Amino acid sequence: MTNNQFMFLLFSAVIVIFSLLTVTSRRILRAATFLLFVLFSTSGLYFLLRFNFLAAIQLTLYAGGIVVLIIFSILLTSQINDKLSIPPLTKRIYAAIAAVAGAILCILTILQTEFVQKTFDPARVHIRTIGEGMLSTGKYGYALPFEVISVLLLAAMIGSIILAKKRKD
Amino acid sequence: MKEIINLPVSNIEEEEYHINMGPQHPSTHGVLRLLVSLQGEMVRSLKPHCGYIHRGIEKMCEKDTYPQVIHLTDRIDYLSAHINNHAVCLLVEKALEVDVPERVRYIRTIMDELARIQSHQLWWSSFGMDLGGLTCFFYGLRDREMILDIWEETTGSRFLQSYNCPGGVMQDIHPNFQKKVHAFLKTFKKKIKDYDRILSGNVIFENRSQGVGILSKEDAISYGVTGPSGRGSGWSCDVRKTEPYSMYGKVQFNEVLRYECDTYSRYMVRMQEMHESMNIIEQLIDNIPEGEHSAKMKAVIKLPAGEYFQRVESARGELGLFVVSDGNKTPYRMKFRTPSFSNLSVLDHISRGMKIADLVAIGASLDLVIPDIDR
Amino acid sequence: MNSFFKYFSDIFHGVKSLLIGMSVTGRYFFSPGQIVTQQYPENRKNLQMFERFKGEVIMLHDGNNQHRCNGCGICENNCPNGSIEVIPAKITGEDGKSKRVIDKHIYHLGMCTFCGLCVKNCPSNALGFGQEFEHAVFDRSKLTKVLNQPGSSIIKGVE
Amino acid sequence: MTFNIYDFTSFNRWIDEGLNSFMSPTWALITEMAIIGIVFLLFYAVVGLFLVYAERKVCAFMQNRVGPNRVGPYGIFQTIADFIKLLMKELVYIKDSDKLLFNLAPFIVIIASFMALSAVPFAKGLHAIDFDIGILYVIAVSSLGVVGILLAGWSSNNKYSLIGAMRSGAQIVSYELSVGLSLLTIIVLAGTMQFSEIVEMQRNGWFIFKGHIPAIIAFIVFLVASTAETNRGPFDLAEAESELTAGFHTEYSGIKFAFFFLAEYMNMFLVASIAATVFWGGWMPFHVSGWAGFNTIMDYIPPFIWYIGKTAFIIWLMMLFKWTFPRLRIDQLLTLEWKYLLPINLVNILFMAFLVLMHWHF
Repeated sequence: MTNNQFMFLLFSAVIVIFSLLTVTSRRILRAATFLLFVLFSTSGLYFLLRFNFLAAIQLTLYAGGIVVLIIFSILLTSQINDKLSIPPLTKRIYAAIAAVAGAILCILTILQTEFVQKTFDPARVHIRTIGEGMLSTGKYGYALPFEVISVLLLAAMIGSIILAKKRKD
Repeated sequence: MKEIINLPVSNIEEEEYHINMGPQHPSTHGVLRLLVSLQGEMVRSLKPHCGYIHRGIEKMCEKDTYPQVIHLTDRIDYLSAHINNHAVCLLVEKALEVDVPERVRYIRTIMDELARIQSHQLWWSSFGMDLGGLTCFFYGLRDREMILDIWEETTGSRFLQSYNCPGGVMQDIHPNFQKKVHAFLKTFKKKIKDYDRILSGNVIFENRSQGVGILSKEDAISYGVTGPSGRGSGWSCDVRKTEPYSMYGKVQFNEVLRYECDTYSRYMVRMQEMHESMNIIEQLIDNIPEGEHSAKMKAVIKLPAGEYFQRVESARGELGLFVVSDGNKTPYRMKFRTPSFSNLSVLDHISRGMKIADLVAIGASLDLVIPDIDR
Repeated sequence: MNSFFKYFSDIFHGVKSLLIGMSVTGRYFFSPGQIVTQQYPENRKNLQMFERFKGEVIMLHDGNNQHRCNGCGICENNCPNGSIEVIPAKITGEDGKSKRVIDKHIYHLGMCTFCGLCVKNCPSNALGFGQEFEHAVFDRSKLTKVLNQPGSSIIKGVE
Repeated sequence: MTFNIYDFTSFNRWIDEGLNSFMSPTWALITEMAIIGIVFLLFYAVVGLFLVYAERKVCAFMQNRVGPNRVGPYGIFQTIADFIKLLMKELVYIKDSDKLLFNLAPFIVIIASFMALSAVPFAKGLHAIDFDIGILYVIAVSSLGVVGILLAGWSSNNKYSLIGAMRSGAQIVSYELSVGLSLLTIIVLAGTMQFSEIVEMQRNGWFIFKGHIPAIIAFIVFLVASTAETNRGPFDLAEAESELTAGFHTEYSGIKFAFFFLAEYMNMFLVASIAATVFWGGWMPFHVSGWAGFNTIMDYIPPFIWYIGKTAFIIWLMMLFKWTFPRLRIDQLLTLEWKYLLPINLVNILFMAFLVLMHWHF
């Protein structure tokens, strides 16, 4: 087992365990914290693949941004002794079926794919390439999707401001 | 008592959040408990719970003779201890129609103003500390040390001097007194510029204090907020002007008034008052007449039966002293109208709708001394 | 446009006031000569209290172990806290008359508020203030002191 | 062995080759990781203890005091004594607290600062990880610390803590923007995010001189925003002593409190070293192009000294802030960020981009 394999197994184990803990924990803030570890390990996987930029973005946006927002909203709304109630049995059965179906789909996809083992160096994508790709309008340019997403975010922002203002009256 | 404790609990509304500031809290400077209901960071209402340092001084006064009462008045508002002593002495002298020597009036007035300066220095220190500028605390205490040294040399104590006695003062001033007061004035005039540079002109401080804790003149009068806090609302309530005692009728000084009615104006009034106090001291210090340091008094002081009232301007407002005498050597009833108690009562009114941080600033600007509230 | 200029003048004045504040602390940082802290236990040798300093009430004794207290009890009456107890004794003098002298002048330092009434009202100036200020003890009973030294007597002519 | 105080690269290679000569590569890697970990832990502890001491001395001098002077000569062992005291203190159990999160929170805070420190270049070749996205990595990792603060505030089951955590959350989330953008200004000038390249590019002039006006503005904004992000100085609202007693760590005692305390100082060290590296050239000596003699003399001062000196100066500046200014209020804090720092920053980036395009920089 090479070092990389070991690290991959470690990160994967962390992801699996904490994902399970996230959905099974009955304390909502604990669930959020476990989610943080999952995202953290995911970025670790990216670092392992030498996708440094992606890993850092994962850390900034998900771990540092979204989890903080989630925790923040939990702080505003919940008490320390609050526990989530256990959902009824039917709901749990449906959820289990959905989860198992999703897992089967994933596993089938993975098994059916033929992975070609390549032995070249991990691609060092320079940030300049990413940045140019993000802003160019040419063949591999993502300027349009980028702008569309920003419009979406703007809409979301305006919507949240309107919601927040309405509540005050 | 039961109602007081139960009241906030029955008042709980949705989104309301109660925290206790005090009795052990860094910003209350003593054992005052403020039960604050918050909405987010905003103060909805506030209930002061006092009595944690109640020592029954008014009752204790009833068993003490008039000279003995003086050492208890030190401990009401310990920062203007000398001014409190002065009030008792003035009352006794008024009741007995004793004429105190001119020298005593001079000494008492200078000492009063020194007490006012040191009280304001400590207030400035703790004001800075409450706003988070810890360095202010050390600068204020450093300069206050000079006054304490002057007192120690003349009265023997640094803090609770018990220097006044009915008819005069306990001892004559020390030969070094005038020299040291001059040295203090010279030094402090330089140092007070640092105070302005580090806090008064600071943009953070101005934002923290301007428009915070608006106390209108009407409210100041109806709540009885006296002293620099009242004068910060434009209420001319200086006892030294309205009812001059000792030398205050003869010296030239301005009653500092400001009309912004906020924390900043209360702050500026106190800063200006330090300048005015230095001005008063300068007028008096070189002209102390020769003479006795005390009038001849009887060994046992008995006030004629009746009711007496005397008020003085202490460092935080009007100190009223009401005595009912039945002709004995001890008072039948002694009542203090302490300024901090009235000033505290307005805290709820002016801090509603403000942030917690503002509450700390407002509380500091009122310059509360907790033993003065509880007595 | 006006608010535009105000925005920048606000920034300018804010930064200027902050720099002024920093110049004060910065100046003190570079002038260690202005440090006012006293190094207390080290300076104990040359630490001189003011002569009027009210450290504790003492009874003044002269070189012959003699004091001026005749045990009249005025100090006890004047003390607002009851921190002085005068225990008088009667002795028979040379002329055969019994007279009142002091047996023990007990002083409770723990109850004293240093108001100075005992010293001021003493008719024979027997009491005074000592300069001692390190009063911390482990046992409260040590704060109760007998002011007249053992074997002391009254100065002739004072009584 | 070629130990060279001016360049640690050969020293590192010597260690690496030495380990690989008698171990399998896996074990050599593990040993190297362990060595680096231990070195960092030691560095962390030493710097933390020293900074606490320095802060107390600096603030004492600013306040006309002498500061700690009892334990050891000039009180240099004071913080060690304090640390031993903290170690021996009881860990108070809080009733109705979420114990798991309560115990976890200090570790998150300290690990975040620890991870960020690993990307900082201390001297030539003395560099744990040299990411091509170094600056982004530091911003990303240091943003994790706020999670620890939020968890600590919530799980202590104390109202002061909760308010402190809320404040801290709002504060750090908003000031991260300014920190990122002010660093971005320099990235525009440098064209790279790799720390080693950034330092190397400042060989003939530090960025604060090269980028002149926009770089100075960016430096000031970075200094203000990073002071806010480390919960220090006039921005210590999360633990506002006079308002919230101690804010988010009110209920912590003993070693757990020490973790927060240490992490605060290390974060200060971290932002100071980032500022020193990005704006003041890191370990690069002061060079003036054309003055060959002067440059040679400057080169004689070891890089590590340059780095420590610059960092210490910026730390001193942050201490000067802390011990001069009163604390801001929470709404003023956000006003400062959203109405002043952020717009200034955005305009500044444009300005810098223009400057780079026109080649107006030196």
